[in-house]
Amino acid sequence: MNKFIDPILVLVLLLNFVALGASRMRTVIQAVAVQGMLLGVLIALAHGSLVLWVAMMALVTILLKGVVIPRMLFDAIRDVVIRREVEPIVGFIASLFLGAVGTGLAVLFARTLPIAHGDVGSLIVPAALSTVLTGFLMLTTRTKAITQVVGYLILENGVFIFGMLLMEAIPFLVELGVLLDLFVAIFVMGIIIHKISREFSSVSTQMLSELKE
Amino acid sequence: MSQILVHIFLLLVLPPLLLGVIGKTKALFGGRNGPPFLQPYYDLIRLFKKGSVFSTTTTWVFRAGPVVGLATVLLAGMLIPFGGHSAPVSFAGDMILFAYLFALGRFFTASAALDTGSAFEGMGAAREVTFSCLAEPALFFCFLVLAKLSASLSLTTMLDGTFPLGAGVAAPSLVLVAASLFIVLLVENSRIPFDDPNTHLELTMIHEVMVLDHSGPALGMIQYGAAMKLFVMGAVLLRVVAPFEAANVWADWGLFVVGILILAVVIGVVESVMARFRMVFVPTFLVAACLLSVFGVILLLR
Amino acid sequence: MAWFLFLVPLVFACVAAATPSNRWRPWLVPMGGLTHLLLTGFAVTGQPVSALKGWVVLDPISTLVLGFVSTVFFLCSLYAPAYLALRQERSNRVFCACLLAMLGMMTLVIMAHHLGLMWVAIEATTLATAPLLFFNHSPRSLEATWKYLLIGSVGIALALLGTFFLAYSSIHEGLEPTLLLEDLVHLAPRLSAPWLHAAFVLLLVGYGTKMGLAPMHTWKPDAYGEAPGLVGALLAGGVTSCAFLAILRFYQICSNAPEAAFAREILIFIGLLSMAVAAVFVIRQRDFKRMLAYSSVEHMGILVLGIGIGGVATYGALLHMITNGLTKGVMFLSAGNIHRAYESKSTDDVRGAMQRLPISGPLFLAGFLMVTGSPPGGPFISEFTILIGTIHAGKYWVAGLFLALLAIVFIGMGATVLRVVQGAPSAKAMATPYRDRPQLVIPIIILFVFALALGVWIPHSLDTLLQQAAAYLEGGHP
Amino acid sequence: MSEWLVILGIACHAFSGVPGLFLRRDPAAGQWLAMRLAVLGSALGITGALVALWSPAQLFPVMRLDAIAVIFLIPIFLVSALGSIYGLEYWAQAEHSGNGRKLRVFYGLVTAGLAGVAVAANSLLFLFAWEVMALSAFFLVSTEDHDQEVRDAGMLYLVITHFSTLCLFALFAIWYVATGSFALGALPAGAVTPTMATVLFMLMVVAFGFKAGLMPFHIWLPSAHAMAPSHVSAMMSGVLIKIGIYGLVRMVSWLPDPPAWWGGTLLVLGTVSGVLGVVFALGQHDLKRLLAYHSIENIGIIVMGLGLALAGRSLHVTAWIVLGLAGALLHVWNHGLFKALLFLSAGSVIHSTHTRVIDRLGGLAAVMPFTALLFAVGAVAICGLPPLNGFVSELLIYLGLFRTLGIGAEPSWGVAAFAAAMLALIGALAVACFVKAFGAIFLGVARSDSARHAHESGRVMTGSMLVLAVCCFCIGLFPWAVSLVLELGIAAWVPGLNAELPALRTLAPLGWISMVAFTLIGLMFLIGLGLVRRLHRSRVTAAGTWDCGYAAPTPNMQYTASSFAQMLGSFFVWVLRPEVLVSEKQPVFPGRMHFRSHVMDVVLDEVLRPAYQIGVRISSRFHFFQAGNIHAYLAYIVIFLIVLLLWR
Repeated sequence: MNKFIDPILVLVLLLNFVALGASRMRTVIQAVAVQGMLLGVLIALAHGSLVLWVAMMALVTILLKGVVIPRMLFDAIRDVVIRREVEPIVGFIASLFLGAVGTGLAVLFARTLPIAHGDVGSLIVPAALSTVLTGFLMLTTRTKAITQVVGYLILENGVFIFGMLLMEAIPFLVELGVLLDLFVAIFVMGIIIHKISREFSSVSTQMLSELKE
Repeated sequence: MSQILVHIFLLLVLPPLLLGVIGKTKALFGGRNGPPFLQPYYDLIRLFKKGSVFSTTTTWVFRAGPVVGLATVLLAGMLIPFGGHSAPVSFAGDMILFAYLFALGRFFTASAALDTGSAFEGMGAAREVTFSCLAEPALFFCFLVLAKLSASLSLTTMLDGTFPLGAGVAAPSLVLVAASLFIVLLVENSRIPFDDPNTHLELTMIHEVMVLDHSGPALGMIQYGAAMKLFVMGAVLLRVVAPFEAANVWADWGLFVVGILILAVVIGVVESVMARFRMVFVPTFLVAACLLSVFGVILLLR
Repeated sequence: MAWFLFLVPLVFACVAAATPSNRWRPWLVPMGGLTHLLLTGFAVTGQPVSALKGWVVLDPISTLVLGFVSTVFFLCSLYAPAYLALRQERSNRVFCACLLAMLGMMTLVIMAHHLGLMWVAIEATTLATAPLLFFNHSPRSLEATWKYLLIGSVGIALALLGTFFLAYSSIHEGLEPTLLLEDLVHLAPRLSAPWLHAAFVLLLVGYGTKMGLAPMHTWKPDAYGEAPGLVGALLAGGVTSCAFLAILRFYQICSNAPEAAFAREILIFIGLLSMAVAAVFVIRQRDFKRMLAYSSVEHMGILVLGIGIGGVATYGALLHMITNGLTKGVMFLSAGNIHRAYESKSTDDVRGAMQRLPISGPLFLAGFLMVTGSPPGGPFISEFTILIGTIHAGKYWVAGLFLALLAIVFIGMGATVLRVVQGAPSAKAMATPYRDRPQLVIPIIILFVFALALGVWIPHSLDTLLQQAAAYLEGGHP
Repeated sequence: MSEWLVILGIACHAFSGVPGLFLRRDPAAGQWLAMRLAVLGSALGITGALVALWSPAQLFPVMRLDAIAVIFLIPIFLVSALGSIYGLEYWAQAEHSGNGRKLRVFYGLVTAGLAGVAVAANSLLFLFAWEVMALSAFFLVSTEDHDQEVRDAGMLYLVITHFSTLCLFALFAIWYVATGSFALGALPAGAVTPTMATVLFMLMVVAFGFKAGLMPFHIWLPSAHAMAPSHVSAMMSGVLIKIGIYGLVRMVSWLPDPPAWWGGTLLVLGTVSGVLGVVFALGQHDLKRLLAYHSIENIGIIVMGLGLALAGRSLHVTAWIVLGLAGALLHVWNHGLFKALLFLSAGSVIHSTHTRVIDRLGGLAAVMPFTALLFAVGAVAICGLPPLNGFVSELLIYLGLFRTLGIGAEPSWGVAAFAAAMLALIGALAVACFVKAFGAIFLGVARSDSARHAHESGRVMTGSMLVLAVCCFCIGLFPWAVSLVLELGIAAWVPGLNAELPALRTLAPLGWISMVAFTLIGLMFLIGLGLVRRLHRSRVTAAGTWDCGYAAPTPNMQYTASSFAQMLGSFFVWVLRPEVLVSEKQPVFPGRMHFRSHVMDVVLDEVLRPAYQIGVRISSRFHFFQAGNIHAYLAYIVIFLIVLLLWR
């Protein structure tokens, strides 16, 4: 277990709060981009020896999470002429507070889960869970479609972090995590955002509440 | 066999005399000397001789009314023991037949009334069936009491005056039953204080208004049937109140005739000393009759 | 063989994508469906199928689900050309390709014994179905698709996390890390309880989202309401069954672990909850397609309820997956026809379907009666079996609740369906061009006959297969 | 042999309507064919049933053709065949090209379903036949579904029948768990705990009570009977609701050692539904609704008999078993006959006047003498008056109830004796109600043009009614003829103690009844003859009705049905709760006044509908849950996830 992992995870957690607290969309996206790159680094570190495929995967991750997807997000903001502010349903302070609570819960819950003696003391599980919760928080409290996508990215970053535990054991799984990104990249972003922007001339999902009882 | 013939003879002949007696009693109370005892017979004969008028609106139902009415009462009369003598027709459950025969007669007399299409007859028919709805349960509660007391399901044995449970148990219920039966008898035969067979005041009449449009022989049948109904129900009441029997068979018959005539006098007295109630009280009294007999049953079931 | 099963549809999909003619392309769908059905026939009857060193296996349950999904897909695909002929105004390139791709992916889900691979396949079905929902290209369908994708992908992510947890639960005990079903089933008793517990919850919520269990069902009414009836039928019949299968896999693992009691408890709870939610929303439902969606939620609930009860009910649940799927096919396709004929799916405009559509209307009504469990329909037998299982297990309150909810759902659906089929159609409705055509009703009739037949007589082979599947699920070993 | 005949008969009925679907060229032929098939099927079925009485065969394990089944099969086949004959004229294909085919298909199916239920010895088969019957009946009720009223009636019926089906699910599921097979038969003692046995009993009462229209489960019955075509109403009222009674009779007999209070429950339910049924009937203005409420009343009488028999089983009094069950079973037949007769004659009235409102009819006896006569026969029979069949069955039940007083050596169960008086009340009220109906419809003067221009129905309709009337007379005159069948039925009901069962004729004066009946008819004939001859000799003049001196009587001055029932209704106002609309006081010279009163169904309109509305309101409360807001949707997921994680 590498001694650099935990510090990086701390950074990741801080970025969660940045994403929650930031009022401008660019900042949020940048935060997620940085988080993605950090994850790429994590891959490299998590695996003891830097063999080829690990390097590959780290690279792919950094490219996807850190470059491609943020790029598409920026494009989306540019194409769609919308205000650049995040429009939260719950205020920033409140969401920060909720995020803190979520992180606390995550840590508590992680306590109840026994950790294999190899990884004792690592922040991986709490970090993963709290990131997932942060993602959910973004998903449920941000009105714009794009911010929701960002939230989703954070959520799966959390899932991805947990994958670190399985790096040596079942590397295949981590590859799956990368696949998840591709999925988001291709669909949620590429097609939907553009369609929505074309149909609704604004990417606020509050427009998207026609279908109801 | 001879007994049966006597039974039939009394059933056919005696009823109008009761009306005569009642009339005489009322006359005496009124200080008149009134019509002769046999007046009802003369009236009936006159009616049977008369021609008749039928409303143009009527159909076969109108003619069927009197016929069914008379036939049912006749048959019902065959189920009742007169005096100590068992009825010609007697089997388990004949009391139910007894009640239902009257119902059948009511069905057709009421229908006949409606057949005229007149508001008055309709009113009468409505009242008739309405009140009988209350009289019927009262009658059946009385039957229940009698059946329980005599441990039998046939009128003859119910009314033979022997009570296996013992007179001590029987007496209280019997008193209630007698009272209840008397009310039922007065209502069913449209006597004062519930109805008056002699006035024609539409607002208060029940039975008479029903037969308003009948005339001649048909009317005769109806009045004859009415008299017979009074006679039959009187016989029942008599056996409940005074189940006396003489040693000799023929004396027994005489005893019965005397008894029924006394009953007629009693009715006459009641009619003379009481005024007719307002229509709205009739149901009240019937419910009272029901309750009396219900208590009779409860006394036995406790 | 295994390869063929899920590659052939993909090949067809590519061909469809490549075919230029908008008129002839739809015919590729039934062809693909038929080929797949034949291959399935061989696979099921032939010697045991296994590939990718045990990652892809045809066990009793997969055999059951595969045969069912393949049949439903084929029957629905028969409907596709005629339907798309009605919709010549827009290109069906993506539509056809995605239909076939979806079939391939479903096959993969069904056969996958490696949980990671299964996860990939399910994610792929999500991708494949999204364009199908978006077929109408209306703002409403866009909204439906958006919700489907976002909620679905959240579910997917949770499922992945759950899979991670499961894998870790073996690692944590210092066991040989694996995601192969067999191994996990064997190791189950020794897996770390808390991790397994959390894993099961995550997977239940994750795949439950895909399956449409309350309260993760929220995408369903929108999706089924806006998608073409054909897609609705395939989603309700096929995709949900795959998600159900996924849940079964993990239940299979748990049932060998100390967590079994907990798993059953939760399954029963979710089952009843789904039925209750459906009951609440089906009352006074004016949109008959949304009504079908809620009915689907209800029946998903019945499935997991049956599994949670166990014993005879497991058999019943597996059977119900089939009967309900077939009946849902009947209802969605006939509803699609009614929608076409009235150009509206609200009971405010739709009346007298039995007069307007002498075949689709009665079929819709019959489907409703069958899906609500009236004898002698297929769903009756399965629901009755589940009920017997419940009473056998001594869960009288569950049984009572089950029946009460069935009754409420019946009232709700009945009011809507009768308003649709009875009465006299408006002149406007009579004027629309649509008429019942053989190609549009024969598939429905076939589905109907199948569903009805299952109620009257269950073929011996199917019965034994169900028995084996139930035993496999309960015991964990074929 | 016998079973094959019955199966053939069922098949004939099931397919009777099908050829008509394909004879689009000549639909009338389809109708003829349907009728022929129905008659053939009924002939086969009844023959088979009768054969089965003498030679009980057991060919198929899933089929039981014992005396009880036979007793219910016979009216099913008889009434349905007569109904389809009647339909030839009443629902002639020429006049109803739109729904005639559909009607005949489901008419055949409902008969087949009924017969199927009666012979089923396997719970799955029972449920199949049951649902075929129930659903076809739904389609029959909603034959004229272009009418909103009809649709509502259909919906109500469908919901109720599904309730009873669900109760049957529970019932048979428990049964299966207890016995380990779908075969239906007596539960071995100890197969279920007493509590579970009680649950089973309650389920039976509810499930079959709904189908039979027992108060308070009767709610679907009036509207369904009123809205269906008359021969369908005859079918439903005559035999369809009896299948509920069949289920009750059959399944109750299979429960081991019933406690006495079960019988008490049935007795109370029967009494309540008998009294209230007829009371509500009094309040009706719609001829068919009135008849429908009388079905509720008669079902009540039947259930009273059954309750008595059940109590007899628990207290080991064979006399109660014999009298109660014989009365119940015989009343099943009788009600099947005279209620079918009444509905068919009602249909004949509706067919010629196109109205069901009693107060718009009147004076029809003059123009439709046959119908009037047959209706009168039915009315007398349903009031349980001698010399017709209704009297016989009611007498049996009366005798049984009187015996609960503890006549002779039998134990006393005095509470039940009150039921006897209630039965008397029911009888009296029934008389009142049918005098009202008969009088207002057929007697007096026509109250509307539609009634004025009425005409007698053709031979086909009157003929099929006549058959039923004759049957009513036969049972009334020769009750001893049916006693054997009844005894077989009773023996099949309590297989345990056939040896101890006394013969029916030792308990009931069947011979006397027929003698009295003949005497009564003879007396009427003689007296009638006398009157006629007297009238021939004397002078008979025709004049207008004497109206106590009022000069210009008009039809509107007749006593209407509503006014006829007004006083009786006022006694029961506490349950009838009529809503009365009177136009306010008029000036000195009054002009037009309006008065209308309408009786609602207490259970349906004052309990269930409001309850349903409340349910709807509650459910719509939850709609915010699905408000189209995706954030909320995602929130549900995470909340639910956390809940489940913290579950244990």
